[in-house]
Formats: sequence, structure tokens, C-alpha cells
Amino acid sequence: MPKTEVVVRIAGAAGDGIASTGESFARVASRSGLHVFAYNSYQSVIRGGFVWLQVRAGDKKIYSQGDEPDFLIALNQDEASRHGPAMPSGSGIFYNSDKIKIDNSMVKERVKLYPLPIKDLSVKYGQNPVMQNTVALGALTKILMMNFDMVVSVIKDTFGDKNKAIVDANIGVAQAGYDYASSHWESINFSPKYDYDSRRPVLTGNQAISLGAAAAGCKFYSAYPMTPATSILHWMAAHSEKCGIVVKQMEDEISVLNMTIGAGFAGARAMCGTSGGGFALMTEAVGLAAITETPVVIVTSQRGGPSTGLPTKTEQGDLFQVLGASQGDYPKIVIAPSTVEDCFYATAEAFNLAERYQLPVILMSDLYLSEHMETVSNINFNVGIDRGLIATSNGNDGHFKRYAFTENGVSPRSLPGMEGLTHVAASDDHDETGALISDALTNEETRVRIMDKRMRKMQYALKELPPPKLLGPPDADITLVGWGSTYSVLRETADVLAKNGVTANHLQIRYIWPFHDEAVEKILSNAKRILDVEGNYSGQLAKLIRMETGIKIERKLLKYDGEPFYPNQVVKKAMEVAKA
Amino acid sequence: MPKTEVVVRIAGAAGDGIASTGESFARVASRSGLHVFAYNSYQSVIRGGFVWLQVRAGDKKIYSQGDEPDFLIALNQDEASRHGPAMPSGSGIFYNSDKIKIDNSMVKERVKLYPLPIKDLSVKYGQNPVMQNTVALGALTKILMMNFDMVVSVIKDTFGDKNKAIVDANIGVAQAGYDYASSHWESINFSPKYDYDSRRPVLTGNQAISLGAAAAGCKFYSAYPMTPATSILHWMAAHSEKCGIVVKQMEDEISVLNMTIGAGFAGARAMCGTSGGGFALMTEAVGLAAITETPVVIVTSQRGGPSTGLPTKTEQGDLFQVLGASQGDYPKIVIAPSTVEDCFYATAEAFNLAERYQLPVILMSDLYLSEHMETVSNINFNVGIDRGLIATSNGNDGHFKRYAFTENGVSPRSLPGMEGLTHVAASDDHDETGALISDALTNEETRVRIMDKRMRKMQYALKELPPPKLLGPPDADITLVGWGSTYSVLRETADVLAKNGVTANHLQIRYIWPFHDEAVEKILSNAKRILDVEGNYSGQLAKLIRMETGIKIERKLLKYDGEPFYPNQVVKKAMEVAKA
Amino acid sequence: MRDVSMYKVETKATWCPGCGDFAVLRGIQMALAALEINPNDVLVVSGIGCSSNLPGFLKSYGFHGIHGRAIPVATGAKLVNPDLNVIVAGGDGDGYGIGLNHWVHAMRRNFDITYIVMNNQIYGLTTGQASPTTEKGQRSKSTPAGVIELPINPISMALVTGSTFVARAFSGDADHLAKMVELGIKHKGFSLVDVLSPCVTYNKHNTYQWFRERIYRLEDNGHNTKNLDDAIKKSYEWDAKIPIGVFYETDRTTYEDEEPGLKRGPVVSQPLGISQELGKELLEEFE
Amino acid sequence: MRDVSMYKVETKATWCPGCGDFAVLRGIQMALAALEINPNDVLVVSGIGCSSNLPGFLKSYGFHGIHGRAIPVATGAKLVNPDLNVIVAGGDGDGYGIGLNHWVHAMRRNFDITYIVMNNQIYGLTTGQASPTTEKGQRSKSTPAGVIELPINPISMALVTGSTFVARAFSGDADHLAKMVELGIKHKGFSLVDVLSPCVTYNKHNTYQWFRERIYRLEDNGHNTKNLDDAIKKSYEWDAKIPIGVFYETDRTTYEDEEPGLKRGPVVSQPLGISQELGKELLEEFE
Ligand SMILES: Cc1ncc(C[n+]2csc(CCOP(=O)(O)OP(=O)(O)O)c2C)c(N)n1
Ligand SMILES: Cc1ncc(C[n+]2csc(CCOP(=O)(O)OP(=O)(O)O)c2C)c(N)n1
Ligand code: SF4
Ligand code: SF4
Ligand SMILES: [Mg+2]
Ligand SMILES: [Mg+2]
Repeated sequence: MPKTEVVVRIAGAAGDGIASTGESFARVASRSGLHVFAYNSYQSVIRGGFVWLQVRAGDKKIYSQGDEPDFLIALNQDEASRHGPAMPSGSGIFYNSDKIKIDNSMVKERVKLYPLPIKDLSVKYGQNPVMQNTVALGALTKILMMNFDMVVSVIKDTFGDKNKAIVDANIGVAQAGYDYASSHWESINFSPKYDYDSRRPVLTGNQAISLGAAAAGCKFYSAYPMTPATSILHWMAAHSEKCGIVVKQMEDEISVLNMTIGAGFAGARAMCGTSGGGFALMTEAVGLAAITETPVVIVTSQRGGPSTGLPTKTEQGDLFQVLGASQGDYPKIVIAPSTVEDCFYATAEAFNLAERYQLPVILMSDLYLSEHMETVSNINFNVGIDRGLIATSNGNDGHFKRYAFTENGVSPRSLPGMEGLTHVAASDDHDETGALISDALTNEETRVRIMDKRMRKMQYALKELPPPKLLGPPDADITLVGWGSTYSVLRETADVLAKNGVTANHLQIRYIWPFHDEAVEKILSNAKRILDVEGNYSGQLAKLIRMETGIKIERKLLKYDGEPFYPNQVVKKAMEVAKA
Repeated sequence: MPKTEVVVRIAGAAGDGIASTGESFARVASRSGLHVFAYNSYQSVIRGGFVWLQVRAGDKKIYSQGDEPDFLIALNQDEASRHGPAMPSGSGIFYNSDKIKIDNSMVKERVKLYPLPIKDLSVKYGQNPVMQNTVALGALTKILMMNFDMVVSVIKDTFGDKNKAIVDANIGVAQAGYDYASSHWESINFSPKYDYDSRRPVLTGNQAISLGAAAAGCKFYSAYPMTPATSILHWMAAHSEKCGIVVKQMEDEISVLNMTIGAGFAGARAMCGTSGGGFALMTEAVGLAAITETPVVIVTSQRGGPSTGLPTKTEQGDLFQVLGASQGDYPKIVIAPSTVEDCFYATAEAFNLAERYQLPVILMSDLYLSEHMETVSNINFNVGIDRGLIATSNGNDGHFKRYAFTENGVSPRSLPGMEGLTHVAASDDHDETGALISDALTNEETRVRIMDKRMRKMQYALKELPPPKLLGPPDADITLVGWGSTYSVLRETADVLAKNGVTANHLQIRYIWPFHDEAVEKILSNAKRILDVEGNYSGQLAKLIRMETGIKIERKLLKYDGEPFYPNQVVKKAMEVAKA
Repeated sequence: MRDVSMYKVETKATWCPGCGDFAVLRGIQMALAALEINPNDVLVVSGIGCSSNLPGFLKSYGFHGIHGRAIPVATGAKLVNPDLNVIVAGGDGDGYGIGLNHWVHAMRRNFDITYIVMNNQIYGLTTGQASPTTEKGQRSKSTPAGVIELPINPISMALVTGSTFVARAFSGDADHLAKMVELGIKHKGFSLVDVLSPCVTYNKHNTYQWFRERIYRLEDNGHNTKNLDDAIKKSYEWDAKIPIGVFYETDRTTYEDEEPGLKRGPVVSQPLGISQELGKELLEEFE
Repeated sequence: MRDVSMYKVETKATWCPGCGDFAVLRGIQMALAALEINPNDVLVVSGIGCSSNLPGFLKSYGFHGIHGRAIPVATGAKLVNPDLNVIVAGGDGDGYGIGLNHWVHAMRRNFDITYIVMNNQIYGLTTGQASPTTEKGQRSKSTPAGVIELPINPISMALVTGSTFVARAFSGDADHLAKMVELGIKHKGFSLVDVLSPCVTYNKHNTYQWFRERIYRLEDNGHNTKNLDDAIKKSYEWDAKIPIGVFYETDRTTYEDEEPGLKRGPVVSQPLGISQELGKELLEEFE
């Protein structure tokens, strides 16, 4: 049977243009009708280091970057020596034979070498070192029997009209690679269902978050650069004028969230983004948003901790930082989107929830989800906008009850500029009108009532938010539990297990807070065997589940080495557990 | 039977000198051999508002400010009208009859009025408005049959040698009050065991923390003023030269903790203090201390949240802020001292733990514990100092393994200035020598090993830290569960219950993290009925207990109105639960 | 000229009798009245401190945020609704201590807001610790042996950092104070009004009396408000003579006027969401 | 003069080839060698950024903290052990952006530390966003339409805030750079050395070439380093001519010399704990 899926790894150093080559290949595949999933493993260094990107493409929905690659494109000797020997039998290695030495003794049996004489192939087009990537791309598309037109179209769209010389040079070297491959090597037996009319966008999670925000009417975005949230800032800044979004890079994350609160208070849908260390700086103001009942959306994309930790590596280690953010008890909603597509919809949903409940909504992503690329099929900009309760003048100027005690805790808000509805929003606790009860007007009874009012929002929100559903057969041998970015690898695991005769289902916790304790308890107490899969040291979700349901998940697969889960790893552990 | 305990409430406005009058009375009582407990309820306003302080004194250990007062000293009409009508039968009210109108129709039956003609009594000594407090103090001591010499000695010590005129004036008005009372009213039947040779220090929790730090060899203290931690800064600043402690008020709490880390890294025992909002700003650096393995002690004294909330009111609402502080998983120790005396010893212990395990130790207090005054019997400055592992030169200059992988996770540290032991402490993750593994030297295996090394400290610390013991009869009808400042009121509750024929025991969680899951589980699973008593909205300790043991405590007494628990309130709820 | 009572509320200011901040409150109310700005169109933002309680004592929209972070909140609001008159009011600790970074960056950005600092050279609400403007040598609860650092000079910092309007006022000269606030609000761009506003409870050194002996008005002195060098020189005067008035004023495009996201007007008035066509265009970038 | 190799380590600097920070590393090593300071007695503290990786490439004690917070860490260490030579090294984002507040307050306090800023006018490590010193109009990933705010001028800010030594160097002039660092370390009090240190990867505007066309040395120009007004004037020069060298130097008692807690010498060398007598005395205050 011909292969319908291929895994390509590109390995080199920072500065070698790996990400853009990976992206080009992903787009070529997408324009050929394939689904794609790509992950880039890099370090906190601008030049050098060991970077590798893995793209997986095929004609069915792809849930991860895959395990062992079918092809390696090695961009330097170090990487050839690092990745080459591990390449599985039946795979192939493309490399610049001018600079890199590989021979059959260095690789496993049946690993095919594809040496590319880069200098000869690219001499006509100038001496740009990243040309080697494009040559290899050309050669690879030939070996995969892809339509070269797609390569041409991607190169054109990448470099745009203004750079005709660059476009031509790139097409030239790609063609040279393609032709060289065609005259030297056989194509492999790879024939997915190509479809040159369907092209799915290839998005990262951060790009989906940005688009989701724009769709939801986000009018303000603020950030201080921080991996892996920075690309939201980049998208927003680039589309500020086009989408009518005020985008402000601030001096630190403290000002970022406070500014976002100011924008939210003034009536704009407002969002900000950061990672763990920046979120730590924001925590004080999270409580401010809650007590002033100001809607804001905060994206925090996790990376390897503690502290600066592994700034370019993935981790799901900030769950309790987010849950515990800021002093005191206050209402907030925390959502962990699970896929790139979900990043889009969860972001749009976050804006609605923030305004409907007038509170901070925190979206938790992680480096893997924020930065990996995926083809997405289903993006609809018509996301529905619900701004919640906005007051209308009550003719009672100066006596507006901004914090009126209501059944569900939500009170109509007025926006600066509205006639007759002036009020002061205060971080000190206050009564219905906003007058402080922390000072001379101290009042224990009012304090209890206003706390209860704010916290009631959580009960009502919990009722509104859909409880988690078990994916897969209810009576499966094993229940996989996860949150955030592990969704995909767990989906894939369940499929692989099924092929191995083990039934699995999957509980994905999307609403981290408020927590659907009853639904989760019900699902888990009916589970035969449970495996919790998390990208952190301590099993933070498992702790939360125990806190909220009392259920202790004994079996966990925890990963905190900075790399995402690979399907094989999860499958292996799940098989163990299922058979235990 | 004569009373052996008395409760006095002083009520007025901010700026009326209530705190110092309360303190004077407390010291008079202490110098008379009594135990004292005093609590000051005030607001976030410098002048005005409704302030009242309640002192309870008696010849047995006193565990709270008590419930209904025996005496009220009303300093203005507002407060007379606010507190007067609630005064119980048999109690008495002192007031300035020149300014305040009270008559019998305003108070319950058998409430005795003690009008004081302040102007007449103080005219000889000048027109200072706070004189009325001292007149009342004099009168009160007479009614309580206290030895006036103690009043004289306290006034002398308060104003010192330099202010002879002030001392004389104060003694004069106090005497006038005393004499006026003696010629107009009967003393009450109050006769505790007076003992004029024993004088216990009257300390607040913050003063005990300060003394504990000094005893433990704290050489550096930094803070940014924040209620209710500020008085630590004041004590430290006043004793800086005497105790050889560098004390630095910084520009914010971020710099406070980073500076404290710098001091700890350089080899000083270093501490800082704040409250919830300041702690939020510190959270990022908590992780820094952990990953660089720098010993520091952080005091956070909780107040009413969320956000600025109730800045002069007590609450225990920051448990998850502290547990969740900073991104990622890392080792830390969290201690919640339970009494003023324990503030002293827990602080000293914190320094030892911080250096033994090379990590941040967080002491959680709250406004009630930090600011209430109590007589303390047992302060021993010889607290024992253990600095943990300090390296000696290994002759291997430049190759010092600061983060050597060890059995218990603790590696010998070198201090700047030491010969041949240079190294770099980094917030990026690193190998044994401190070299970064976040950059070109990326290494997944080392990452896992260094994470495991750091986290091993927690297992070893848990073994070292004494597990909680159940106080009281093991088979009691009810188990009271609490943390921090509620210790005292729970002790008192248990005593009162016993008198009412209900046996109670008491589980106090002193080590919040690492958590003694096994011990707590054992204790609670043997409990007949459990009542969790906490000063917050959500039952944060109960959540932690469930997270760590799976045990759900169904009955809770939660208070979040800003005021501390009063014994009656806890007793009432405990009786209900015990009888349910 | 509107009636000042338009800007009053029932809530009584809780400051200590004699506190300099009363004059600032009145000054803001007078300035708004003089400029005929509707209370609905004013947003007063503050942090935490005695001074930061001000928004609660004034009729307008108000945001009483957290300590040191008033400027970011204010500029966030201003950026999404540049039609608002945004005033930031706070203390020296709030603004020149914990919040100094935001102040400095707001000045170089030249947001069109007015920043009024009630500079009492002490931390009032926390009962009397040294602030960044407490003079060297002064004793306080946190510096019982005297402050050993130089104070911040807000005027010179503002001048070198790009504030386009820099003035000082004194709570003991209420009409002049109101005038400074009025000029500050009228100025298009970032305006700083540093107000010497005595704390009668905790600062026993910089009293009304102490200031009265030293204060003079720059305008009585022929000071040229267009000359930066002169302004910087004047900013150093303190011990013997203390100038109040406008130190410097200049024109520079405001941040809002250059912000690309505001090209179509205040974003709070724009329709929400993305049309299907624009959505398609945005997605195409990724295909 | 010690051998520069004393200050070297095996770990290779990971900066991009051509990065200005190499010259700074070398400059620090040369200065330490010239001053004959033992590596054990040096503590180099940094934050986060390409530049902040420097401590790892140098033989001495080092603390590579979190973004923007190097100065507090450094001054904490200095205050407990004033015998240490404390150097802070970092980037413009780290120091003039997120960390600016600490820098300003450290200058007015006059801690005896040396602060070296590798000012490349860009956020390098996060791949090229505008920094607080990026020039107006420059495009970057976060400002694709160009920066619309004035940059921070670190020299003038340092001058008005009380830094007692203010200099600028250029990575393209390595010996002069080393000299500036040497003078900074020798200076008793807070010294700022702002180094124009090109980012060859992300700042395509402020290149070596661009600087070479503009830079001149103040010392070649008869500049008087004792005159604050002259220094401030020189600090404004940028577009056409860019001065390097010492702008200003003055004497002022350091913070450490006035700190009451240090009266008995470095606290790290003092015995720990409290004698029973002192304990008794302390308790008596509460009886
Ligand atoms: C993060 C944080 N740290 C500390 C505090 C405590 N605090 C409240 S007001 C204040 C200082 C107020 O000084 P200033 O701004 O000068 O105002 P003033 O009271 O003098 O008017 C401080 C430190 C706080 N609220 N938040
Ligand atoms: C709290 C926090 N926010 C953001 C970051 C991300 N970050 C790392 S380096 C950097 C900027 C570095 O710029 P600069 O200090 O100028 O150093 P350079 O890389 O240019 O030398 C940022 C924003 C971080 N590490 N921590
Ligand atoms: S303490 Fe000072 S600043 Fe605060 S209200 Fe009183 S006088 Fe004003
Ligand atoms: S990105 Fe710029 S600052 Fe960073 S190492 Fe490269 S050249 Fe230097
Ligand atoms: Mg002040
Ligand atoms: Mg930089």
C-alpha cells in the first residue's frame, strides 16, 4: 500500500531559515490538499544551537508532528551527525554534499542518502546560504511526487510582488533541486489524495488566537514581548490599521494588563498576551479587573519553568499560577483551548464571557499549541458577539449603582462618556454605588454582600459553560485525561490504541475554572483505568481534579524535558496502563 | 465568684490615640502579672472613621480579644451611640461627659455609666484632646482595683526621660481619673491573681517576627510599606544599627524580593515582608530564588482581598496565591505560624530551612496575627542556627559544581568572595556547573535531572518537618481544622465546648507546603465530625486538604467580612456541628 | 464657565483636616468648570494612597486602581477613546516610587493626558515612611536615622524625558493651582502638574509655613516657558527659593494622533467584528 | 596589570557573529585585568536578553537573574558585602524598559556599583521588537509602521537623577570601551556606562557603519566632565554627531558609607544571632 502520510524533519542551527522552509513545505502540502502539522524545536539563542522542525503531512486530519521521520533535511554537519544515525530504515536524508559528509556507515540499513551539490545547483542564483533549504525543498517535492506549481505559487506569495529578483532566484533553485532529484533518484511510493483546489490555511495557535480576537471585535491589544506569546503581538501590530485595533507594546507586563483594563473599562474589547514570567507580573492586576468588574482577556502561553527556565520549550506548568493569581477570592474564568482551531473559537468565546460576566478571562496556551503550525479547516469569522449588560441612563445622575446587587451577580455597566452614569470603579472594596467600604464607611454586612455578588457570577457561569464530554466509547478500557495542547496527541493515541485492540476514550478539560466538578466526577468514577497525561512535573491537572472531585488519578505520564509528547510515547504508556 | 478576666473596648476615630491607649492598658495589665490579648479594628483612613480596640486581660492564658466587653471607653458621640446600646447588662461605659451625651434610655438595663468631666480633671495639664484617654485609663484601673504604680511606670517608660513635662502631665491626668473614680464609684468584683513581679512582653505578631529574625541572624531586611506588614519594617529600621541589620525600603516589591535574593546569594540571612498585593509583584522572583537555589525568607501578611480590598482588615485569602506563586514547578516551603509566640519561632525556623534547603521559605501571617497584641511568656533568643551546606575550595578553579546532583537535592553553595569557587547562578535552567541548557547546550536529559534534583528537596524536607498532631482527645466529638491565626480562637472554642460537655480536638496545619498528606489523612479519616474554620470565602485550606488527601470537609465556618472570628461565633457553629 | 457644584458629589473627602489634597480636588473642579468640560467626558484615574482617593470625591467617571498603576490604566482608556479628558491623580509614592517607570514612558510617548501629583514628600496612607521625594536627612518611620539618598526631582526628570508641559503648584495657593491644572488639561500632550501638597499629619518638615517662606511664581519672574535649558536650571531650585508655575511647554504630535489603529477614529465607536470578506483576506495570508 | 585570560571561561559566547556584545565582554575583562581585581571578588549581575547572557562568558561570580531586575539583585549583594566589586550588565530593554525604575532609584541612592548597558536599540533575544531606545520612525516587528514615541535618553536621565559617573562607549572602539568600564569600576559611586553595541541581526539602522560616521570622543573635544550643564547639553547630541566618553563625574558619599546597618563592617562577616543580653534589652521595650 502506498504511504498517505509523510514526516519530514529539517535540522540545522538558529539563523538557518528552518522555520520558513518548514512553513513553505507546509503550505505546499496544504495547497496540494493535504493536512499538515509542524513543530519547531529551537533554543534561546539567535544564531547557532540545534534547531529542528518536523512537518507531517497526509490526506487525513493530522494530530501531531509524528514520531520517526521519513526524511531528514540536514543543514549542517552537526545536525547530520545528531539526527542521521537515528533515522529509521526506509527513510532518507537530504543534505548539502558540498559541506556535509555522511556515508552509509553512519546510518542504519536501508537509509537512503540524497546528497545535493548545492553550489552547482545554486551558483546561478547567488551565494545566499539559505538557498540550500530551497534546493532541498525542490528535491523533496519531487521525491514526494508533488506538483511543482504549488512550490512556485508558495514562493511567489511568500516574497510578494516587490521582490521579483528574489522570487525568481528562489524558484530557480527550487527547480534545480527538483530537476536534480528527478534525474538522480526515484520517487517514493507516496500517494495521498492530492487536491489542488482546496487550500486550508496553515495556522499556529497564536495566529488563530489573533484571528479569533479580531473576529470577536477586539479593539485593543497590548503586550510586552515574551516567547511564546510574541507572535500574537506581531500579527496584531501588522494588522492594526487594517483591522482597526490599537496595539501597544508597553514597558512591562504590569503596565500591559493595567492598560488593557483601562481599555476594557473605557468600553473596548481588550486583550493582552504574555507567558508565565510576564503573567506573574500581571497577577496583581488580575484581581483589579475582578473587583472593578472590568472585562479583559488575558492570554498566557506557557513555556518551560521555573523562572526563565527553558524559554523556548513547551510545558504546561502554570496551572496553579493562573488559578492562584492575585490575593483573595474573586471570580475569573480560565479556558485552555486544545487545538489551533479551538484557539480561534475559544478566544472569541473569551471576549463574550468577559463582557457577559464582567471579569477577567484567562486563556492558557503553551509553546507547543501557540507555535506549532496546523492546517485548519473550519474558521468562521461570524463568531457572534454578546456584550453583556450595558446600562442606559436612569435619569438619576450621580446615583448610578454600578455594582447593583443582582441575582446572577452581574450589574449593568456604564462606559465613560455616557450621560448621567458617572461612577468610580475602585480596587478597594465598595458598595453598590462604588463608594469605598474600606475607609470611614466601613461596613461588614455590605462587604459580605458584595463578595457574594461577585462570586455568584461563578455559579451562573458554570451553569452556562458546557460540561466536558467523554470522547470515544464510554466503556473503554482506558480513559485518557488531559488539558490544552495534549488534546491532539491523545486523540491520535486513542486511534492507535484502537488499531491495537485497546479501546480508549478521552476526557479533555477545557474549562479549567470554574471547574465542572460534577461532570468530571461522574465521568472519572465510571472509568475503568485512567491515565493522566500532562506536560509538567507534578501533574497539576490531576491535582486540580482531586481538589474538585476527590478523585486521585494514580497513573500519570508527565513530561517536563521541554519537548512535546510524541505519539509513540503516549501509546506505549497507555498500552501498559490498559493491560495492567 | 469574682471575675478573673475583663474585656475592655475603646472606641473612637482614627487619630484619637486608641492604639496607644490600648497598648498602655495592656502593659499595665501585663505589669500586674496578667495575660493580655488585644485587637484593633480600624479602617484605611488616617483621621476619622470608626476605630475600636478590644483588650482582654486575665490571670490565665488569653486566646482572643473576647466577645462582649465589660467596659466601653467611648471617645466620641458617634462611637458611644454605635457601641453603647449593644453593651451587655452588667457592663460599664466610660465617657467624656463634657462632649458626649449618654443616658440610661440609650443602654440596656444594668449598664453602668461612668461620666468623666474631662475638662475639669485635665485643665491643669493642658488642653490636649487625647488626655481624655488617659483620664479614662486612670479611672478604669481604679474600678479594676489595679495598682496605680503600674500606670505610673508604663507612662514613664512610654514617654521616656526626655519628656518630663509630658510624663508628669500624663501621670497627673491618670491620677485625676483614678481619684475621681475612687470618690464617685465602686470598684467591681474583679480579682485575678495579680503579680507585680512578673511582666511579660506585650508583642504583636509582627514584632515577634522581627525578633525571631534578629535571633536567627537576619542581616538584611527589605520592604515596601504595606499594611499589615509595615510594622516589621518599622521595627527593623529602628533596630538596624543596634542589631547590625541592613534595612532597605525599596521602590516597589519587585525590587524588594530581588534585592533580598541578591543579599541571600551574597551570603547574608535575608528576609523581606509584604502583603498580598506586594506578594503578587514578588511572585516572579520567588521562582528565581528557587531555580538559583538562593535562600530567602518572605513574610506575607494577608489582608482583605481581592485587590486593594479591605487593606486594614484581616483575611486568610491568599493561600493559593502563595502556593501558585510563579510559573512552573519548583521547591518552596510555606509555614503559617499560629500565635504570636509561634511567629518568633517559625521565623527563626524559616531561616534555617531556607539555608538548609536553599530555597524560598514563605511565612504566611494575616492582619489579625500580625497586629494584635498578646502577652508572650516564652521567648528564647537562643534559636539555633544551621546554615546548611557551604562549599570549601575544591582546588578545581572554574569548575565548581554549584548544582551538583545529590541524594537530597541540596548542593554545597559558595559565596561571592570565596576563592576558587566562582560560578554563575542563572534563572535559565542549567546543568550542575550552572551552564545554561536553555541555549545552544540544550539537553533534555540534563533538564530532567536538574528538575528532579530540585524537587527532591521537597521529599527530604517533608521527612524533616514534624507532622501535625491532633491537639486534644483523639476520640473527640468534633475536630476543628484551621491554619494560621485561627489557632487561638479554636483553642478557646475547644475549652468552651468542653465546659459545655462536648469534646473537641483541633488540627492545626502549620506547614502548608510541603503538605503532610499522610498524617492529615490519617487524622481526618478518624475524625467523627469535622469543622473547617477559615477567614476566607472559599475554604482555601479545605481545598488544599482535599487536593492532598482526597478528604472533603463538608462543614465549614467561613468569614470574610474583615473582622476576626469571635469565640461565641465559633462555639455556636461547633455546637451545631457536634450535635448534628 | 460652569458652576463648580457640577463636579461635586455627596461623599465627603476623608482626608485629615488641613491636608493639601483638598486644594487639589477644588483645583480640578475649578479647572473643569472653567474649561466647561462635562463630567461625563472626564475620566479621573488614580492608584492607591491618601491622594489617590481623590476620584471618589469628584463627579466624573473614575477609576481608582492599584498602587502605582494609574498611568497605564489611564492611557489604555485614552487610547481606545481619545475623546475622553483623562486626568491622572496620585501621590509621590504612587507616581515617583512604584509607578515611576510608567510615568517616564508615558512622557516620552506624549499621550494627551494630565498628570497631577499630590507631592507631600511622604507615604501618607501607610502612616509616614520616606517617599522618593523625601529630602535627604529627613527622619521617618522607615528612616529613623534620616534618609540617605537624594530625592527624585520630578521637574527635571519630566523635562529631560519629553513631557510637553511641566508645571508645579502649591496647595497653599489654590487659585494658582487651579490655573495650573487648567493649563495642563488644555495642553495637548502629556502634562505634569506636580503639586506641593502638605501632609499635615506625617510630614512635619515640608509644612505650609515652610513652603510659604520659599515659594515664588515663575510668571512673576519673567521665566521663558519655551526654553528647555532655562527650565532645567529652574528645576534645581529648592532649598532657598522654590518656583511654582509653568516651567516648560512645547508642541509635539501626540501618541494618539500617530497611532495607526486610530486612523478611523476612536475604536470604542467602531463596529465590532470582521466582515466575511476581510476575514477571507486575513486567512489568505496563511494559505 | 593582570593577564586577561584570568577572566576567561571555557563556555563560548553564544552571540551572533559580529554582535557588539563581544567587545563589551572583552572590555570588562580588560578593565578587571587593568585594575587587578581578583575574579573571586567580582560579582557580575544581569537580567535577561542576549546581552544579559554575559556573566556566563566571564570568570567571576555571576548572577543571571530575571528580566529587568539585575540592579536590585546587585545592590542587595553590595549592601551586605560592600567589599565585592559589583558590575551590572544588561540590555536597553532590560535596563531602560522593564527595569528603568530600579535604575533611576539606584542612581539617586548612589550605590557603588557599575552599570554597563549594551544598548543596541532593539530587543534582540525576543527577535527584534522596538526597545525604549529605538529611534522614532524605526520599523520593527512590533512597530511595522514605525515607532511613534521619543526614545529614552539614558545619558540625560542619568545626569538629572544623580548618577555620579556617566559615560558612553561604542563596541566599535574596544579599547576606549575598556577604558570607560575601567573608569566606571574605579569610580566610587554609581557609574553608568551606556555602550552603543550594535545588534547585527535585528537593528539594520544603527549599524557599526552608521555609528562610525557620527561618533567622536568627548575627551578629544576639551569637554569638562565636572560641569553638569555642559554634560546635559552634550547628552542631546545624536543625529549628526554622537559623543562617546565621560560626560560627567562627581563625588558624593555612597549609600553604603551612610547605611547605619553597616557601621560594624560588611554584615556577611558579622556573627549571627543575638546575645541573651541584647535579647533581653530588645524584649524590655515591650514590657
Ligand atoms: C503593591 C502595593 N504595595 C504597597 C501598598 C501600600 N501602600 C498604599 S498607599 C502607599 C503609599 C502612598 O504614598 P503616596 O502615593 O505618596 O500617597 P499619599 O498617601 O502620600 O497621598 C503604599 C505604599 C499597596 N497598596 N500596594
Ligand atoms: C518578565 C519578562 N518579560 C519578557 C521577557 C522576554 N524577554 C527576554 S529578553 C527581552 C528583551 C531583551 O532586550 P534587551 O534587554 O535590549 O537585550 P538584547 O537581547 O537586545 O541584548 C524580553 C522582552 C522576559 N524574559 N521576562
Ligand atoms: S495622612 Fe497626610 S496625606 Fe493623608 S490625608 Fe492626612 S494629611 Fe493628607
Ligand atoms: S540578536 Fe543581536 S543582540 Fe542578540 S546576539 Fe545577535 S547580534 Fe547580538
Ligand atoms: Mg505622598
Ligand atoms: Mg537590546
